[in-house]
Amino acid sequence: MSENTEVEVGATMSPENLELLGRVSAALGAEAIIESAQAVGDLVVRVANASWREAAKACRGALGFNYLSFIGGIDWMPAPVVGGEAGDTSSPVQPAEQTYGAAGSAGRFQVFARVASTSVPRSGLTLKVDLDEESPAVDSWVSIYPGADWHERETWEMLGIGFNGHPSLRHLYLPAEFEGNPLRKDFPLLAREVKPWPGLVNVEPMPGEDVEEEAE
Amino acid sequence: MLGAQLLVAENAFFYVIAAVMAYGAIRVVTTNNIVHAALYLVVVLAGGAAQYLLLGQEFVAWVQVIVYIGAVIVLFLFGIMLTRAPMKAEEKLTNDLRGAALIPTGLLAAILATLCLDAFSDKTVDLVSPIRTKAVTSAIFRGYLVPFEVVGVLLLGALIGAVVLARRD
Amino acid sequence: MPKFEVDPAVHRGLADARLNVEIDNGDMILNLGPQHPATHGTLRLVVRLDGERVVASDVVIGYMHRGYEKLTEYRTYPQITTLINRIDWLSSFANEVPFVHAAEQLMGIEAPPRAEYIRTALTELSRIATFLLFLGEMGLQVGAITPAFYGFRDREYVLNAIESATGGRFHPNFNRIGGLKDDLPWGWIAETRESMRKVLKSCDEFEDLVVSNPIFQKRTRGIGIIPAELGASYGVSGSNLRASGVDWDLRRDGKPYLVYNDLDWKVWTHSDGDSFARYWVRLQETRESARMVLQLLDVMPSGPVMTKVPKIIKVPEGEVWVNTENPLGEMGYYVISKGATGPFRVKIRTASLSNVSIAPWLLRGVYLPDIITVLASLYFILGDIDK
Amino acid sequence: MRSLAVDIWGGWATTLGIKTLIVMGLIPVGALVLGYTFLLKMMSHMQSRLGPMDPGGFHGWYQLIGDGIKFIQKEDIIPEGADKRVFKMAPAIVVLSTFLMFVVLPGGPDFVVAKDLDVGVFYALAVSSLSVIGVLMAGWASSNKYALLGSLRAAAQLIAYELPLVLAVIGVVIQAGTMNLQDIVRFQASGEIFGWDGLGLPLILTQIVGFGLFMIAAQAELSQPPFDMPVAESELVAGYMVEYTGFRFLFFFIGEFGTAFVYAGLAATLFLGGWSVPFIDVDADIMNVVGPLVLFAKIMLVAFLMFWARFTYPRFREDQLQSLAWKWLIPIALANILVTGALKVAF
Repeated sequence: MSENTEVEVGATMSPENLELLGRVSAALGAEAIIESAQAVGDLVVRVANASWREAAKACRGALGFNYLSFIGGIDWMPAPVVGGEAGDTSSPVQPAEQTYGAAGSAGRFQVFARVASTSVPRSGLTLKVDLDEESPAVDSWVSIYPGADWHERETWEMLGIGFNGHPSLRHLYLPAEFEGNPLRKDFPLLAREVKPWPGLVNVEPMPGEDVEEEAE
Repeated sequence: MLGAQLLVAENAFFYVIAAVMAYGAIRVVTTNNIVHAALYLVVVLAGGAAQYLLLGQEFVAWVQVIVYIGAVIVLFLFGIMLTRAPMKAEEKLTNDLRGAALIPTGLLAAILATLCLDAFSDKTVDLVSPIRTKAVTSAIFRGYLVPFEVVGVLLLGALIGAVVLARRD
Repeated sequence: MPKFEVDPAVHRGLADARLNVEIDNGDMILNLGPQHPATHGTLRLVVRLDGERVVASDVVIGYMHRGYEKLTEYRTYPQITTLINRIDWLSSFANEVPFVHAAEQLMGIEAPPRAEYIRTALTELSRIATFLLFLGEMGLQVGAITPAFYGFRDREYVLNAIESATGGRFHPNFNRIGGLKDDLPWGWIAETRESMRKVLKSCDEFEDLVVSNPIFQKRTRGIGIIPAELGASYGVSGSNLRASGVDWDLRRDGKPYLVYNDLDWKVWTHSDGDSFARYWVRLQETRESARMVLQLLDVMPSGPVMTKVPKIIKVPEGEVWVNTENPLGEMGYYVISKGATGPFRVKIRTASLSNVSIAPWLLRGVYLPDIITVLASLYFILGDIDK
Repeated sequence: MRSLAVDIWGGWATTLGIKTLIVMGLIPVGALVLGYTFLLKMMSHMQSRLGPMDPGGFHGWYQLIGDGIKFIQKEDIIPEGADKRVFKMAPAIVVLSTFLMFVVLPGGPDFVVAKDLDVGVFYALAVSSLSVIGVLMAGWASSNKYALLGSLRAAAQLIAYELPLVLAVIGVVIQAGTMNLQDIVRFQASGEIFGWDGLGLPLILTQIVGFGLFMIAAQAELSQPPFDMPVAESELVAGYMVEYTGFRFLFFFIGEFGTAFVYAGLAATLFLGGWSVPFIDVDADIMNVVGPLVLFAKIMLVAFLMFWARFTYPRFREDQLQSLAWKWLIPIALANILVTGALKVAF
């Protein structure tokens, strides 16, 4: 994990997000923020794993983000190519190398969350945190945002990411006996592997199709 | 003539109902299922009401139905179900001393039978003209007004006592 | 980094309650669902009762989990709108909007104004359809049969309007990245205007029949109060949160989307936060939506309904979070694209999941019949929980 | 002197048998009429729909009969953990209670369904309480938590509302000076309103409070909305009936609507003048034909009120229902008795 304490300020970041970023680093301490970026108008802040719970406290307290929208996880591992044959467009073909989205990542797993304020219009912040690849885990937010309970259970069962301090980490959607973490990229979607999907072959004609073909 | 016919039929019914009551009473104490016991008690009480009817005591019979079957037994069942409702028979319900218990039971039965025979054996009931409600109410509100009121106050006391005991705070 | 450990046996006892009658220490464990009329589908609620009072409860979900987040990784963008139609199946059209917006924002295109107006009108129509069902259903849940029929009757007008515009009553799949599949049919505006008048009349009827009914008030007032701050930290959103006095509506307070800023409308709140407040707020919002649709019909601009898009849609690399005010609350998609024909990862934020997650807290100490009132007033759709 | 067997088969036993058959026929017919008129047709029209239209040709009159036949054909399912004997007996006891209530309903000067009892009112209310036992048995024997909760609710509710029901009637009994239903009808027919005897004196005029209490309590005794917690379909699914299918369920259905019919009949008899009708002499022979029809019309009127409330109101919660009974209905009923008694003594 790179301990890059220098906050990178994107040249394209809007004044509102710059202002918000300033408040975030003031509340959280600049050393806790690894990187930040703007994703289509929204501020994304990547915080250090050790500061994850502190980040929630700062959001709920000093920053006034009283509303928890969601907590989820990302597996950045390159998606397996389904179908196999060359030119098969039944499924989207993702890039083969491991790249990271806004604000980057140090490894395969990330947990991200979205908080907002119900009193300030157009407010909100996306937080990301890097996880250890061998035993991915991070502090739980349940004691700060009680709504984190179910979201963390879902992330735990879907991606195998642990949440330290969660009161009862058990399956939310899946049966109690279920083994594996379905949202990991290396968990195969058997239905798709067994039977190819017609996919892009049958694109439905759209209104103004002639125009499009001209455009191409 | 009609009276004689009715008498025969009534005697027959009396013994049939009495037999049913006796069976029910025995089953109340011998069954291992507490809800069944309460239901057998219903049989006994209903038999009692039927016997009152045979004696031409309509009012008392319906009081028996509304009070004992409609209220007391319902409260019994209600209480049993609210606290614990075992679906299966319980072994523990049968007491080991049931042999010994026969002696006081027999004694009690003998004493009661003797007393009743001694007190009522020379009384006859006029079956053709049943006792009307008016007679019952006159007896209660004229002849026995004071005992009736005393019983009422006593029950009120019991009611208040129950409330006091049951309140948690 | 500390190694994470969890004992899977913990807390499973409550969920494994057996079905046969056994009462210990005055406590009874009762299973509501997954096949129970009060749970609108396959929600399972395990409650520990003392008499009729709820001591503790646990919500068991997932009986209808379809794994949409996984499936989206194997679909192309146009295919995904078909899937997400089925998340909140009562307001399918409103589900499509944020996802299509997400793709459009990443691609840097915008739908033509007419398309945005039609999208707004259809979103509000699906909101009315959803709420009309709720207004009747809530009556049914507290024991009045008749409002349910009134709700279904008037919802039919709205569904007809949606059907005649999109061709689908429940799953229109009408949105396209860059616009809409078709323009409105001839005569639609006049018919919809008529339907909206019926909806407004129907709202008055619910006001008379349900809201002012003393028994209904007795059953719902003071029951299941969500404190505003707690509700927000649970992620409760939409009408449920507005009923707790939080003046927050993404149509007004979120990133601007559709054409809500061009309309004259009001955000309704109620200060009580109880089941009655939730009913009342939804009733007012139904009215407000009908008024909004009437306005939209008046100012509907002309022009194309589809912008120029390539035949095979590839969304540039990037991340976007789009959330909208759906009938049930905040619905959002966090779309991560790596430049392929399909998204790399879609995080679906559904309203009902967070709305129901507060239920165990709300249900402590209420009576058994209040469970039904509280669940009904939270108003969830199973598909929206089990995404 | 004839033998006992001849007495039984040739005399009162035959009469008893015939009367039993009549009552047993009346219960399903009453249930059928109410079920069809109100449950199927009136409710549908109130809810802007038509209800059954096809079976039988005319407005689906055959629907409910067909349903009954369907129920009889269905498999008789008894849950594995159930107490089989109690489970089977329960519906019979509920219907027995309805059956016994029918016995005293007078339909004309010489026409009482089975027996003109001296304490008719009291008898009817006494035997109506028998159905609670059946309900408790059904709930307990089903081995189902919903059923158990339903029957517990039913018991608590029926006990609580038995009292206002009886107390509501006492005003009528005081005014008429009799508990005999026939005499109550005659009292109303021969009464006069401030010296004008054109209409007789339907006791609803003086006992309007009692009538209201009786209707509310009867609604609760029938476990109909707004008092239908024992069978609340949105929380307890079907309460104590949840495990019953086929003809056993049919028994409960018949019991429910049959009892509604009897309660409507009792209300009509006690408060609306029963089978008597103004301008026809009470003891005219024609009344034995007109009387039942008049009574039926009045029953339908009262039943309309009952079912109107049933289809309109949401249901109370259990504790609200109890506080309604104990804090409001019973004190009002007692005050009503007091006022009636005082007026009776005064005039």
